[in-house]
Amino acid sequence: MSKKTINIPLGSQHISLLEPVRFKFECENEKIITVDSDVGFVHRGIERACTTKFKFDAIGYVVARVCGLCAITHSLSYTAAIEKLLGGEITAKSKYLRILLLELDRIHSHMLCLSHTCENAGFEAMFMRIMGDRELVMEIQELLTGNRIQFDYISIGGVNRDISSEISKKIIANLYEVKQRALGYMDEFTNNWSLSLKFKGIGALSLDDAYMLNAIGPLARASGLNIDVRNEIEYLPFDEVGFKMQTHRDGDINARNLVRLNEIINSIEMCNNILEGLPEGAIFTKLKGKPKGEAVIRFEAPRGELMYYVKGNGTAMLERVRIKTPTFSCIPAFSHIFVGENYADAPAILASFDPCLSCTAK
Amino acid sequence: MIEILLIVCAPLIGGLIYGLERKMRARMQNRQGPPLLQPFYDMWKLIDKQAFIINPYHTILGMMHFISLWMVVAFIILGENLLYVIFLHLLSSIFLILAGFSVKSIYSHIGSNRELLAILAYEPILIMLGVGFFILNGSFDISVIRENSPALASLFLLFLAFLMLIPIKLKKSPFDASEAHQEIVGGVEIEFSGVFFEFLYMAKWLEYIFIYLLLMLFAGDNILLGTGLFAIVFFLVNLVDNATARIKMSHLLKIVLGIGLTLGMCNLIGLSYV
Amino acid sequence: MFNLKKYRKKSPWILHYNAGSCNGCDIEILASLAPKYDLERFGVVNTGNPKQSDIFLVTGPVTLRSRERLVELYMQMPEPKVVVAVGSCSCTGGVFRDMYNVEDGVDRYIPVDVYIPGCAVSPELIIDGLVQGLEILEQKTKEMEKPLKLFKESTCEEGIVNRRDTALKVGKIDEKN
Amino acid sequence: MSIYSTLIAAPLLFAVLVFVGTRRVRDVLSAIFIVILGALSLSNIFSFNAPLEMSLPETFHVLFILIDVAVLAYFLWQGALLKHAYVIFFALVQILLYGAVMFLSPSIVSGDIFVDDISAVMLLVINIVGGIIIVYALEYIENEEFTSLKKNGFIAMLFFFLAVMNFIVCTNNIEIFFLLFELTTLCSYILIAYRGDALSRKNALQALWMNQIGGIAILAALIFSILQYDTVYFDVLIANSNPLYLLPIVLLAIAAFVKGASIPFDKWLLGAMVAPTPVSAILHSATMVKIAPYLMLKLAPAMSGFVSLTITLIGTFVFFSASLLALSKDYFKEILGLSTIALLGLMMALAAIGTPEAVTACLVLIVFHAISKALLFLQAGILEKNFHLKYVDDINGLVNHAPLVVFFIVIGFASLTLPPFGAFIAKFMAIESIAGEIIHNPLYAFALIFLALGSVFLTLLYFKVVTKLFAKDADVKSRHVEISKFYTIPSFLLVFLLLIGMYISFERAFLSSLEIVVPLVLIALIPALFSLLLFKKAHRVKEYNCGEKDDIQLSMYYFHMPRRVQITLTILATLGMWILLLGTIV
Repeated sequence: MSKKTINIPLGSQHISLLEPVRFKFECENEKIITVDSDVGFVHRGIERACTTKFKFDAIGYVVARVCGLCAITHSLSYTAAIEKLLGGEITAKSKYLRILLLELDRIHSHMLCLSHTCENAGFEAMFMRIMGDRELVMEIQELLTGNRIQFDYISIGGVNRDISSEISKKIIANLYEVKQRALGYMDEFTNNWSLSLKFKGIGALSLDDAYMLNAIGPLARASGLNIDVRNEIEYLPFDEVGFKMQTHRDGDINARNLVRLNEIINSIEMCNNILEGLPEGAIFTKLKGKPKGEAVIRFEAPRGELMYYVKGNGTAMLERVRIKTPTFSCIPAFSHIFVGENYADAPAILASFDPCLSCTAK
Repeated sequence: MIEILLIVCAPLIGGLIYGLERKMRARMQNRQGPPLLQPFYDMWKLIDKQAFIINPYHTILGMMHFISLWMVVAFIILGENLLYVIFLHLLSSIFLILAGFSVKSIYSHIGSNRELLAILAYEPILIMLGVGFFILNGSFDISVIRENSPALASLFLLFLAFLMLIPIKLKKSPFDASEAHQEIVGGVEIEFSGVFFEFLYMAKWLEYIFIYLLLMLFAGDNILLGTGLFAIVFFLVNLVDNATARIKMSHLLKIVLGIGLTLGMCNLIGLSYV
Repeated sequence: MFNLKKYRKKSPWILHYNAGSCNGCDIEILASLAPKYDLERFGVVNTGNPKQSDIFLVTGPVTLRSRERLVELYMQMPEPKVVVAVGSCSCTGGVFRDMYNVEDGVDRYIPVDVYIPGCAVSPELIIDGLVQGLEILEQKTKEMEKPLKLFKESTCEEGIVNRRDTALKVGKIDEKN
Repeated sequence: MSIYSTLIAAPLLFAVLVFVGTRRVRDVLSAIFIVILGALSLSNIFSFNAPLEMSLPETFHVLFILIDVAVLAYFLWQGALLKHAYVIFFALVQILLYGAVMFLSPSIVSGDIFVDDISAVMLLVINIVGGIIIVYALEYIENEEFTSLKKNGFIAMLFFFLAVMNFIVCTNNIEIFFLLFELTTLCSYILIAYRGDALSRKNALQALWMNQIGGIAILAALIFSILQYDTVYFDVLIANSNPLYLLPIVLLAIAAFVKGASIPFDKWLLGAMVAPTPVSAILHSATMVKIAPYLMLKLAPAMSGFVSLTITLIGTFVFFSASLLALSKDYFKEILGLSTIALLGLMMALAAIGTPEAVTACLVLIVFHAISKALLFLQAGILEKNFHLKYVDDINGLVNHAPLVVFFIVIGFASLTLPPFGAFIAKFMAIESIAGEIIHNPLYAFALIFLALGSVFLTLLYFKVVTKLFAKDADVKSRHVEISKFYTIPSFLLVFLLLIGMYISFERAFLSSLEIVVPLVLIALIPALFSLLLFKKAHRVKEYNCGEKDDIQLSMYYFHMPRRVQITLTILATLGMWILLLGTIV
């Protein structure tokens, strides 16, 4: 008897992938037996460039380019770290605005992930529907910051643009619309027969495995592990703005989708609360000095915990910038989930992780 | 004479249906969609492209698929034996599968394999359909079937079974796993390019004609009913396409074989009792 | 005999490759396929298969690991073809210019026809760039277009051009030079 | 008459002649004999006008009884020698029953020899296809490491087989039929055990005891026939058969199922794979298993209602389940074997339907199946001898090394499934005749479903194999392997026979020539034209591999069949047999 397995590659260039990543599935018929993954295609050397090429006040914009989807989290984390080193206090309003944008970013990122999962599951109409509705969020982001994807909204000491009452109204109106749509998706994801064949019970990660394999973000929360940085940090009173932990027990694709949908709805509530309780004041305080010492900052990116370590030596050039991204932590869990699944489900499973390899490789 | 004209124009009509469908799908997805004649623009463009070949077998088998499918359509229009048409159609699918297996490309292989499994799902139903018509009309000849009164009522269950295999043949959700763009980048057709891809692209149009001509048989001599059936089924197929995800091959086999065979069986047994 | 060339620009099928971008532009390409911008109006189909594509959308500065893939995909596309560099970093390297692992723009490796600047590119710009690419596509001939680096002249036997080994691996070019 | 006696006696004679002279003399003589046999059977079918019936002298009958006792004693001895309980038991039962048959002597007498057009067709198949296989075997056996005596014995055995087969399709006496039935069992036993190793012995014994069940069924049929109808002759039995008392017919049908290796008796035919390939070829195509549909055809006029329906259902069910089981196999000969079992099931089902159309379909299937299977088994032999390939998975890209062998395999498989070949036409007619039956009895719809599913499985199976042949890697340099002329010439002859068969099926107008010729010509011509025009301009490129440069590893898909499916199918088929038997008794 000869070998009975086939190697199915997925990537580096593949239509179901937005970013280059290479998976090699060893399959028996179409059942995946082992997975070999390769993630370093987009390594650009940003961490090194941050300590050699750019001055510390520009790096906030550079690290945003680590990843287009969680750009705001990257720049927020970095800026918060620098602010911690510089020791200044920024106004409450700018903090609120930062969190507002963070949540908006989460909404559009989750919507993209949902639509991409549907696309990879072969549900083109749903992809179009969610992508069409996502434009509502993109619109308000553009109004608020002036750009659709790379906002460059946060600078050391505050934010770059103020919010007017018209924008605020528009945001509330659009978010209301998005919330209605999201409830509609909830219905579709739970009740559509073909989606349930494709999503329910597929790509499941048990709670124990999630704990053992160090899963974070929606991936862990879908398995019932209640881990969310927003619950742990005191940058903003997240409880007051209405943060609720969203978890689910099943751990399959469907659970991940539902967790994301619930988070979208929760984020919309948070945005509304933030806009309601937006304190008056300046949006920018000038911080002086050069960063000196070490700081560690964590924030919850759409994909999970993002950690920044910044070390300054009192000059304009930093000594070390270390970024630990959420997808990086989840890779063991990814490989674990694929084993035993059908190759036909692999693209959808991959999309449901919402991997950000651009983050991972930096 | 009109038959000859129809046979020659068959791919063009199929192209129009395909264009209409793309437009309709876009509208259902709240988009403007491509122009109606988009398939023909694609066709002309493909002629003008540099052609690539992996190996000669692969390309020739692809062409044979197209030609034999055209033959199938021609025989239906000419009113030949229905059973023979079904088997000739099987032959054309087998050319495609052989083409898919003749290159050393993994996606092409998976696509071919899924195509084989899809044949497993729809072929028995097609044969039962033929037998259903035979029991009704006493003949497999399509010309005879066309002259008789509509068979829709007596073959209603088989008609339902036939509806299930339309998405398989036309590569529509939920039964489009054999093409599965997001998984295997088009499956069998992945290694074709330029003017050689044209044959596969146009074969897809012929597949439309084939399936809708078979559908028209249910209407017998009633052209009005035939047109109505076409319009309703066309709309229905697109609606389902836009409301479902792609299901896996194993599910497809279970669903189509399970439901389709039961329906067909009930219908045949019922027919012989009446 | 009517002119086939004019149909080229009515049916551009695209291939998208991420050569190290931050995802921003890739998402915008996806967004421009979605209902609001609806690229399919122009007949665009995202084929994902180089052999059936006319327009090559490249995002990102070319990282060292993606160069071979870039050239390989480019060589697998049949002529006439157009390369569109989407985003500032694929035009010039952008913010990543001079980082140790990037090659500063797509045009170091393959000839680029249209540059779309922006960080991130907005869907309107992508549509504009694509439409300009179509004008160029109409003028192109079916001559083989060659990558600028990592390229070995293809062999020709009995009038049949063999393109199997035209895209080189990175290591090989170092040996040659 | 002289034709038939020559057909029977000549191979017998040669079976002795083989042992004298050198190899060269033997080969030439064999060729001459085969040509004579083929010519005789051909002239027989052309000059055939009316069924021939005649009796044999009494001395022959005594001789037959002696041989019969000897054969049964041999079985008993083998069973005792090799300590196989089943064989001993069945041999004893057979001896007892045979004694009973001898004891009851019938009064209605008819001709011992009866040759009708079905027999004529069978003779044609046996002599021409069997002859071609023997020519192949001459070369094949020379490449084995045996003593020359054993090699000659092999050839002699094959000739003996032909003689027995020629006789069996001519006989009308069930007693003689039983003797010949046992002789084929004996032949197969010896041929399967030919290699002499433990596995061969084991499989040979398995074949022996399974076939003995068939023998017992025939003896039981004989007893019931004598008791009820007072005759041992097929024609009398069939002419007088009472629809209420079909037990002898059903028992004979069960004997046919055993010979046809239908599930649940399929193990012996699959076990026969261990023998040298020509044995498989001759067992599967021209001889042995073909007794089954022949017997069924002979019995068909007597069947009615329940029996006919049940046999049709069992036959189509076997067709379905054997082709399903074959999907999970990887061994080339095993795939061929299971597809033989499947097609035999179909043939028996068609014979049991018994309408003229179904009978024609059955005959067409017998002829074309014989030719195609012979062709395929010859290729299997070539693959084993010249390329050392046994498993389908290993024949990846064979088209590079042996285009001729690939051509034969493709033709062989295509002729079993696709238009315009004969087996396709038979399947086509099979559907038509079953469809005709559904009108009378809706239960035939099940037969239709089994037939439809089974034929799709078979197509899937064949093309699973064929696609492996074509999985071509353009960069591979082909290695040339010399294939002996004695291997290719028989194959060419068989392909030639297929073409003749195609021509004949046009003549008989099973399908209009427009339907067949036009598509084939166009399907072949237009791509050829296009390729001439376009291939020069086309560039040769690599396969798409997600932009990567490393190599793609391919291997075959296989369809894993859980053991419980296999067991379920066997149980269902056994159940069918019991229903058939008990239903008839009740």
